[in-house]
Order: sequence, then structure tokens, then C-alpha cells
Amino acid sequence: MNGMAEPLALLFGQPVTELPQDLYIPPDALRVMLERFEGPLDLLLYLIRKQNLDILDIPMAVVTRQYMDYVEVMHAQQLELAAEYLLMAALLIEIKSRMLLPRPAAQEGEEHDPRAELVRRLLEYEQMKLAAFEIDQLPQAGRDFSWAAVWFDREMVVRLPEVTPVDLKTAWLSLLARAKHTRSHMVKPDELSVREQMGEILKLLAGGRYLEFSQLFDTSRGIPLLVVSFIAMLELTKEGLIAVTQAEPYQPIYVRLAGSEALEPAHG
Amino acid sequence: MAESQESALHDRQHLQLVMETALLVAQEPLSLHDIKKLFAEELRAELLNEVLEAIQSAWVGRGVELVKLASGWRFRARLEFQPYLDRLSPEKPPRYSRAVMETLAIIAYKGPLTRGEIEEIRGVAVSSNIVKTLEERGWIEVVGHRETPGRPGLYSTTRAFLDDMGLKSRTELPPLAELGRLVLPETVETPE
Amino acid sequence: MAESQESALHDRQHLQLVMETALLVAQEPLSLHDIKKLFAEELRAELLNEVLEAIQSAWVGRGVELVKLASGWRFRARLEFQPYLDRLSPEKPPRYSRAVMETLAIIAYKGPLTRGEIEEIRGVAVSSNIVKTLEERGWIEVVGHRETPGRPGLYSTTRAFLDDMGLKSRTELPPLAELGRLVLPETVETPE
Repeated sequence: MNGMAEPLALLFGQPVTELPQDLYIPPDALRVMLERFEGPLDLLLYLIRKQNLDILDIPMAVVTRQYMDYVEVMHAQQLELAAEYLLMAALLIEIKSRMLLPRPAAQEGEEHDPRAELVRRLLEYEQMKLAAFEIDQLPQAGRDFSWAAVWFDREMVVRLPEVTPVDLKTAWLSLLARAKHTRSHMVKPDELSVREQMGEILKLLAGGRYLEFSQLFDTSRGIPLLVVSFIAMLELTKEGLIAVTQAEPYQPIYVRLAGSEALEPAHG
Repeated sequence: MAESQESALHDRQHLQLVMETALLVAQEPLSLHDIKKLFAEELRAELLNEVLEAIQSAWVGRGVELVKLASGWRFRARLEFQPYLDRLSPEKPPRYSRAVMETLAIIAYKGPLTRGEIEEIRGVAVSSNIVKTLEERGWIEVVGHRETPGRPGLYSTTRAFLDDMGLKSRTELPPLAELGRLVLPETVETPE
Repeated sequence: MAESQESALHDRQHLQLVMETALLVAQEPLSLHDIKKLFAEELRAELLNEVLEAIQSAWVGRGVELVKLASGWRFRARLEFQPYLDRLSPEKPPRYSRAVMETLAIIAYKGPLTRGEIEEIRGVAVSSNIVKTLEERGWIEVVGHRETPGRPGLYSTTRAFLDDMGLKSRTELPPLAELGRLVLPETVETPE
């Protein structure tokens, strides 16, 4: 309980100077913002650039504290906190403590700034981050311009296009990119085997056939399939595609396509 | 008067340029309905037909010609250039348009579902040509009907489709949840 | 004399017609090597280049242009016509997430390099989905292996990537921001 309460207290209870100044935003927006960091370097850069700190002379105490605040909030928001974030936290604290240590006088000549390696990594990452943005601005085939594609009817031989699962994936990615409003609805845990089984059941019932409940289960192919078939049947019922009837308790259960009773009057 | 005539001429040249470009780029024949969609303004069919004929005659004597097929207009290489083109390419397999691929992907991932539901996910109409292409290939089939007005057919992919894909089951398709992280939603609205 | 000049002119026009047709039909950029293959006779590269330039200027002011890319020549619609074409088909390739684009940029500017080296620069793990997506798009490929334990693959961007960005070579990529200059000289060495 303590662990959960602490970040919240940090967020709303502490003096302003103790907090990342831009954290006062609604929790949902905060979550979205935190999810947008591409890792600890990205987060650090954000903290440094946001406050116009000198990247060549990083105030370690300030940055470390702010970084830890963000990591705490990420933790509290139950975001998937990659190990890299914690590793960076350890590194920041290490650098901070090395800077506090008095250096032996003998080594003063070749003094090495403990921050140097971090600075180098930050700058290199920032450079690549900018480059990624620039590349994304370039006119891109298919997105910003189209190739000419004149048809050539070679000898009228019918050749069928080849399609691979990769092509399907690519098609789905472009759908995802386009359908931003249906995005959350489209990206949901897999239920493929259920949808597949729904198709199978509909086919079995085609033409208004009545089947006994048990006939729809293929017992020879393992328990997972039985479970999936059952879920598929529930889903079909929910979507109003099939009707399940039972005359009275302990009698056989019949399944038919919804709306097909006109073809065959109900059995008594 | 002369001025408006001049600007009309200019408009027509622009029209011709846009239509020619669209026809050179399109992967499938463009119907008059498609061509209309190119322009924000509502254009008369006669005008478009006139321009199409103008494009057609502008290409006379070239290696490529504009032809009218049952499903629309398309540029096509003249057959007498085949000897040259054959030397070039050791037959590229043809490809389905993105519209066909998206429709197939939706049915594979989300079927059984109706054409209307496919259109909802794609955000655009699904032409009956697309559905026919996939049905004739034996990759999709109607497995039932939704009990709503019009009793629309429910499309599902077939076993032949899985076989052709080299998959044992639809569960072997790339998982959707992971794909979601790879792309950004479009920030720019697509024009209506 | 006059006759042979005339026939030379005729040949050249024919050459131009064949090359234009092949370029309009080709589904990929055509290199000079490809273009040579169109003709049974052996043709000089200078002649072909001259004809390519003639085609290029013949298309000035049209909606489609002939461009030179990393792997050859290809016709494409001018950028300013894309808004019209977008009205026709809203299907577009996806805009990739930052994680994908950063990985791509690192490979483009720092490649060939291993996945581990990419991760070092980004400071986070690079999921195999990201790598696979870029490979499947044909934008990156493994060009060798680092002779360290596990022999990790070295990734590099492909010519198809440059083609799709409309570039002739990696030197045409947007110049890197000169952040490196700010680093103290002693710290510039690569990490161990």
C-alpha cells in the first residue's frame, strides 16, 4: 500500500520544485504521454531539452530526481516498465555519486567527467531521433507519390497473383494506420480460431438444416477445438446468426440458422 | 468573353493532365465513376468522355494506348512491343491491388462478416469486383447470412485459401495485437 | 547520306518509343543494364542516356515524370498530383511508428550494424517485429555477419529503400544535425 501511495503523494503533495513541472495533466493524457517515450534516453532528453539545461553540463541532481519521478509515475500507472529504465536510473545515481566523491589529487591532471559517456549517448540518440523525423518527411512512394503502372497484357495467359501471409500483414498495417477511430476496436486479442470455427459451423448449418447440438462438435480433434467450437457457438448466438432450441429439459438441443424456421416448422 | 474561354481551355488542359496521370498510375481500370472522384467538383460525364477521347488520340502512335474495357479505362502497352518487353522481364507475377489485399486481410482476420462490415473497417466502399475476384479465386465464400434487412451474406476465407497461404489455420496469421505497435494512425484526414 | 541520317533519326525515335513503353510498364526501376536488354543489338550507354534525357524533357509539364533513382529510372506521378490520386484510393502504405523509423534511421546512417548496436544507440530493445517489418517492406537486409559470438547479422538499408524515398544514393539522405561537434573530443570514441 505504501509503495502505491508514495508516487501519488509525490505527484500532488510535494512542493513544486520537487516535481516535474509538466506533470499536472489528467491521468489519461499522462499515460499517453509516458507511453510515447521511446526509452530512457528519450525521456532524459525530454527532461533536458524541456528545461533548456546544458547537455554538456548536466545538473545531475536535478535530472536524476526528475527522472526518478517519471519512473515512479510510470510504475504507478502500471505501464510496462522496461528494464532499461531501471538500468538508467542506476546509472544516473552512480554518476551523481561519483561526482560527489572527492578526487585524489594525483589524478587531477587527467580528470574524467563521469557524465561524458552519457552525454555522448544522449547526443547520438538525439541525432538519430531527428534523422528519423527527417526521413519520415521525405516524399515516400505509395504514401506521397505513385509509380506509373501501365498494364501489359502478356499473351493473354492468365497468371494468378501470389499472396503470402506477409502481404496480408502489410495490408492490415495500412488499415491500422488509416482507421484511427476504429483502432482500438481493431487491435484486440486474437480470437481467430473462434472466427474460423464460426465459419465452419455456419457451413454445417447451411440450407436451413437442423443439427443436434452434439453433432457440431468434432470430438476427434482435441479439447481445445471443443472449447473453441463452444465459444464460437455462443458468439454466433450472440450475433443472432444461429438459434439454439430445446423443447424441454433433458431433451436434445437443436441448432439451426437464425431465421430459417420458415423453411422447416419447429419440431414438437 | 475571350478571357473566360481561355480559362475554360486552361481548366480542360488541367483536367486532361490529372486524368492522364491517374490512368497511368492506376493498377486497375478506372470507371467513369472512379474518374469523377478525382475532382472535388461535380463534372459532367460528357465532359469526362470528351477528355478521355482527347487523351486517347494524344497517345496514338505511342507504345502505350488508352483502351476502354468492360470495367473501365486503362492504359495498356501495345502488343507489338511484347518482343522488347519479353527480353526485359522474366515474367513478374501479377499483384492484387491494395484494395483487394485489404479486403482479403479483413475477411481472414475478422470473418465471417458482411460486406457492409468490411466497408466499415476499410472506411471505403468495397466494389463487387473485389469480392468477385476473391470468390473466383476460391479464397472466400459466403458461409451464412446475417438476419438483418437484406440478409447480407457472411464472408469467410476458405480452406483453399489457407492451403495456398501455407497455413494450417487462421491462428497462424501474424498476431494483430503486435502489429498495432508498428504504425501510427494517419494524422491527415483522407479527402472525401 | 541524307537517307542514312534520316534512318538514324527514325531509329532513335523508335528507341525512344520502346524505352518509354518499357519504363511505363516496368514495376521496378530499370537500370541502364536492364534497358540495354530491351534491344537485340548492343547499344552504347551514352546513346541510351541521351534518349533517357530526351524522354525526361518530353514529359516536362505533364503529371508524370521520369526520375533517376538508386537502382535505375522510373516514371512516377509528380508530388503535386497526389491529392487528386488520394481521392481515388485512400489505401496507402502505413505511417510507421517512431520505434520503426528510429531503427530505420540508425541503419540508414550508421549501417551496416547489428541489432545489438542499434539497441545501444536507442537505449532500448529493438523488437523483432520492427526488424521484420522493415525487412518485409524491402527497406533493410542482412548484408553480412559480425565475427563475434553468435555471428549477429549486419543490417543495411537497401536500394529499394532509396528508390521509395526518391533518392539516388545514401549521400542524398537529409544531412545529420551536427550535434557531434558539441561533444568534447576525448569523449568521441565509440563505446567499448
